[in-house]
Amino acid sequence: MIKKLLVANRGEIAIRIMRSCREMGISTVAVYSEADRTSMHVRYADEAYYIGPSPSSESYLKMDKILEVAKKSGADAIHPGYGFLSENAEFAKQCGKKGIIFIGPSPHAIATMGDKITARQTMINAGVPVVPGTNRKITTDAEAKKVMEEVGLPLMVKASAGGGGKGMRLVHSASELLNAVKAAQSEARTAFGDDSVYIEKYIESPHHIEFQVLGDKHGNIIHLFERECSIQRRHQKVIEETPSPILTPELREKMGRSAVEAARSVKYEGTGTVEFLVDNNLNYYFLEMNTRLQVEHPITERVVGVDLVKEQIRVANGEPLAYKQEYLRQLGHAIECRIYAEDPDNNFMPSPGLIRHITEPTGLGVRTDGYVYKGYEIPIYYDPMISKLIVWGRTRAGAIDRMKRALSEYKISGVKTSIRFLQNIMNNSDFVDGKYDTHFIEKHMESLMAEKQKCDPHCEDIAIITAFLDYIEKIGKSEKASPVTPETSGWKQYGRRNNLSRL
Amino acid sequence: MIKKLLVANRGEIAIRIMRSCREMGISTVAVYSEADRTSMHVRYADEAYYIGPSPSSESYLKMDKILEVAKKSGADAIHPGYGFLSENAEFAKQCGKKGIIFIGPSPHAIATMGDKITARQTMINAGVPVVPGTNRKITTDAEAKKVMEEVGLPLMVKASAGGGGKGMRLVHSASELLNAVKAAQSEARTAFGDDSVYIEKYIESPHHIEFQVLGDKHGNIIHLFERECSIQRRHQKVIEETPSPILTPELREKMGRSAVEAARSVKYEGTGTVEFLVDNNLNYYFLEMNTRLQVEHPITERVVGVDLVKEQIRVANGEPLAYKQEYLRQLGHAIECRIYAEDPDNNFMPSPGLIRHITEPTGLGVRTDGYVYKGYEIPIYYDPMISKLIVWGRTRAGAIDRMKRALSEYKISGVKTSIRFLQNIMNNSDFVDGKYDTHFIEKHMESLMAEKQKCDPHCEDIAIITAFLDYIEKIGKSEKASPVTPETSGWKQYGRRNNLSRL
Amino acid sequence: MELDIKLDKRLARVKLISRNKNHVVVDVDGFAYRLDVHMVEDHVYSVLHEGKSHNIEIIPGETNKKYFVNTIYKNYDLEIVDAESRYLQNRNKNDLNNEQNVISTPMPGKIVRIPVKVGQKVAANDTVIVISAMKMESEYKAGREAVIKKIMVKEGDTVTGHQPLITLE
Amino acid sequence: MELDIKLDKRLARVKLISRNKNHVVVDVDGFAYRLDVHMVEDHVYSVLHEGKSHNIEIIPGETNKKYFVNTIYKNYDLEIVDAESRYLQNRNKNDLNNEQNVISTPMPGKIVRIPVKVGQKVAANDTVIVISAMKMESEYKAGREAVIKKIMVKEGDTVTGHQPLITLE
Repeated sequence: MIKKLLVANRGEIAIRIMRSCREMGISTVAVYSEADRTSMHVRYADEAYYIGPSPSSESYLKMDKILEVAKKSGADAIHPGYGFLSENAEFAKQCGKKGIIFIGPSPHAIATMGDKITARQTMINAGVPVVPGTNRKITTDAEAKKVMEEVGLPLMVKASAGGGGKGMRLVHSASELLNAVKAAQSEARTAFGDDSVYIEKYIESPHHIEFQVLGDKHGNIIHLFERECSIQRRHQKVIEETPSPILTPELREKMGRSAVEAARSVKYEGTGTVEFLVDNNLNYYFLEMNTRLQVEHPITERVVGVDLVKEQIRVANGEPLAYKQEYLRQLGHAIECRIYAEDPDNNFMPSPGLIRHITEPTGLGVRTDGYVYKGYEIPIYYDPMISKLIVWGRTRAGAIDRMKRALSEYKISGVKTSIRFLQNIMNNSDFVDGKYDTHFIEKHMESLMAEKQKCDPHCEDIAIITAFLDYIEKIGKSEKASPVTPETSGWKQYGRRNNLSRL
Repeated sequence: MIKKLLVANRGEIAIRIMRSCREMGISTVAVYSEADRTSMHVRYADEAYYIGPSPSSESYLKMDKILEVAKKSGADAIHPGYGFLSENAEFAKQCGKKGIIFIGPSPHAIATMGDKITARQTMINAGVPVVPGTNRKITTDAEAKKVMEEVGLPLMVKASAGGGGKGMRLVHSASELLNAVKAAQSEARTAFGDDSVYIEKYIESPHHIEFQVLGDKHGNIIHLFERECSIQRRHQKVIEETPSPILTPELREKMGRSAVEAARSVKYEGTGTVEFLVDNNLNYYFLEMNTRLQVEHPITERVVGVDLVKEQIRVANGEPLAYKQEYLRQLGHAIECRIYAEDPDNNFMPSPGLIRHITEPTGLGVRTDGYVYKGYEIPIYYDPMISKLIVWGRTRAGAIDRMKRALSEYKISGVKTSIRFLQNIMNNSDFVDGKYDTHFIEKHMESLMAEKQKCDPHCEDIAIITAFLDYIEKIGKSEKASPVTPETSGWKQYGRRNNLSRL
Repeated sequence: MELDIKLDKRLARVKLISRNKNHVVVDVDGFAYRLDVHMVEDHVYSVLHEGKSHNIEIIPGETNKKYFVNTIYKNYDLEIVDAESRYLQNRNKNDLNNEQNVISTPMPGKIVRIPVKVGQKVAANDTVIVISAMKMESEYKAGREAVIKKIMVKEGDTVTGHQPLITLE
Repeated sequence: MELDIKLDKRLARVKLISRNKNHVVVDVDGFAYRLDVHMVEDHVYSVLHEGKSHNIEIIPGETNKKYFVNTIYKNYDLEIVDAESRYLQNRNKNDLNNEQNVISTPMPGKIVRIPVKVGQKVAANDTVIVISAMKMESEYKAGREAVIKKIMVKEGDTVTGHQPLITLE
């Protein structure tokens, strides 16, 4: 039984994991880099240890340092969260060697799914549909041409070790092929130290739909239905929802079975995600499997009613799954918006900085998973995600209404955020109708960037007046200028009160 | 169709109602007293109007003033929330006269249920079990004695117009009877201007279990299952949960049918609550019906999956109910803790004052419905409830674990709160076992007041050191005293940063 | 830097031994602590001690030297005791009886009733003032037989916490 | 009290007509507003205007006279324009070319690469510095043909927003 757990991560996911630990009576150990001493995960944990300078490569990616802290603090288990070491087979192996439970699947499952060519071949053997293409590394020009003839145009050249859109090339005409292969190989070599590339058919207008799976150490594997993740910008998910607006019950069942087969082919333990591409004719193809907890796992938690982190820990403790496939249901509809510190008006440039003020939405059907607080400075070294806003509604329309309400309550100042951009997506009629694919943002960019709601005739003037009053108060000219002089300066009562030494 | 709605209330319930309005695209009008200009409901609403001095009798209870604002602002409907005018039949009537929709049942339903003797008689006619006793006002000593002989001892003398524990007397022996009747009459006259009292059998070790009902204008009435509300202090609910730990499926169905009959007897429209007493042998008796939205409605919303405020508004719009009894289910378990500004160590004395700091829990399965913010001063004029903390878990044990986690994250300073007292209830073994009745708090008071968790050996010293450092920093002695002088004062970096005029 | 600090009823001797930015060594009653201390929010500190993560809130009290201190487990009243406060304390000893003669309220509220007049004789446990806050009325009683010396408020007044209301003689 | 205020590109003339505690009458470009104004949180105001409830956030900017203003619909840059700022503005007109010669970044980050040296000639659109923040690299380019005059930072440095990095000649 796990009694003490080290979270080898930071930000919202570290806190999300610690919350489930606290509910299970498991004590928590945080690790932190130089930039993260005042980060919320350090404050939330029972224990916290410094592991190195701010860049991830010198801290959150340092396996030996993290294992040393685990040993020193007496942690029985390590949860890697997502990103960082979460899909590193070597780290999983090292944990095993030191007698520390790695919360995740076996090193074999991680390695198999981490190499796309191997994963494709494994899926074909398991009877899971994959995108038409080759299952071998492309080594010669002749081979590339042969595959092109088989799969047809357009096609994708992809790095086997790839991820995050790197090492990918789209080929529209035969003449581009060889250059694309060379470019992808070169990029893959630089990015991943492995120049293996392969060729897949290019699926036009695809939907990105993934299935949550959960396996235990006793051979039981279930799926917890799908997440629709087609709202993306540059291969980064922006909004996810479940159920998918395009799935039929029959297709859901079929894809769910494929997802379970995919997981079974690597004897999957814990939570994982099988990503599919779905075309306009509702054909689906295995894309990849993420062998970790996914950023967007909360929407599944809400409609299926499970705590996925608790399930991970129970599986790691050797317990059999508490759920049977036939009893699981999707109840209602959930949507997640990722709130980023970025400036949509300035080409989505990241916007680190000091949080001046934050008010998070709450109330019926609203969950936020975040980590920043007033006075916190978002560091420049890590992911720009501030929080995830998750809402639930009995219907999809109800969930969209609630998301609009929640976004309108969300106030963050000091850094730029994507909140207004997300509001515009919620108001887009194609989104509201559930008619979108992965090209949605690109296609609607212009209207998504436009100002949607206007100040009423006076609201601009009122903003000017408020700043005017703030300024004359600041320079102390308010009383003199005013024909009616109040005993105390009224509108700053708040500030003054807070400065009193007397409570 | 309601387009603009005035909320004749304040605090958390005003905001909770406005949230549903915002999700439905209905604009909101707040009213506020002198003490409430900076209250959150004024900030949250689209419009806000002053209605009078701070005492409720001069503002939130002023029917004419509120109706005038409704007219002036063009509101089509008024939602009274709970308390204040919510169970005032005259106000409901006045709304009707002015052509404004009152969100609630008919004046007839309010009046019938507001008078306990009438309500008892109505229930008996409808076949709903009531506590044995008389259905008539006690006018003579002889009558009182006759009823005592019929129902036996102990018995309760109760004011017909009563509420909140006022005008009630418990009688153990025959010799106390006549004095008790006189005392109750006198108290009732003073409190309600009506000295009608009646006599009921006293139910020992009762459970307070209530059923949520919902009716429309087309004669459809359903119930949304029960709420267990036996954790009370001086007749005030402190913690509620659903499902009740003591109800069987059969009893639930039977009581649910009784609740629907009770509502049907007054042609009930909108949301209402039928309160029952349940004794140790699982006999149940009608206690009273609350003809309004209940404080603890969110636990029902969570396990049944409905938005009760939206349903109220839909019913008021004349729509038929969207739910059929046979399709409703309770999924999982929800608990609500009421967070009060009060000092449990000082006889639960109310603790109004300035909120210095507030951090609210969030994450999976946690909802807070509150209204205070950092810098807000809780006024002395109104209810001491700061917020409601609602959690959901797949099981009752899971919900308790989550409530403990959420309470541990809840930080409010500047005023005293009941948070630690609530934590002690969550750790009480009788509560954990679901073995409690309305005497729970009284019975366990000593252990609930005790300090449960201890500082580890060093934590007290660390608190001392932190204050020491804060003090020497404040008086500017830190640098001088320190052999290693830093360029900048490290631990106050936060404060300094926030004072910079440069962002 | 060395100070006496009163935490509830405990009196502790605290000494700063060294400091390097956020890393301090401080001795409390003979035990030396090495801590990593950061103020993370207004009045909120994150303190690491041998790996343990503590969150401590230091709320300013009525005077410069008084604090309310909140740890995760318990809330404390804390007071810095230096030469000045010792002097004041000694001086106040003589006024101690005086202090018992003042009736005040710990909470803000509104004066509902003052059933006594200046010069009136009251017995122990007689109600001298009734204050309401948040729909609840609290009665304040005389601690002993006494004569009402002064009444500083009147019915209907709003009062802050810890404000003197009535003095007895 | 009368001031010119610049809101994004608009220039408005604002005049305080009267004030009674939180009730003010203020004229903006000839239109008089009666408002009820309360600062409810740090930098956050609640403003009532003819019943409408506005929440306005006034965040201090780089100087005493600059603000970021957030309304529910839109964010603005706002600047108080008085005699002093007009003087500075006039003076700066001469320096305008200078300003275009300075390369700076709007966001904090870390210098990844500086592919140029002092004295080096660069063409328009040549990358002169690469800055990374939050796992994303941004390239800053020369706006015209120029010679690198000064490099104020070096690779590996952490920079704040709006800090001058390189000047061109």
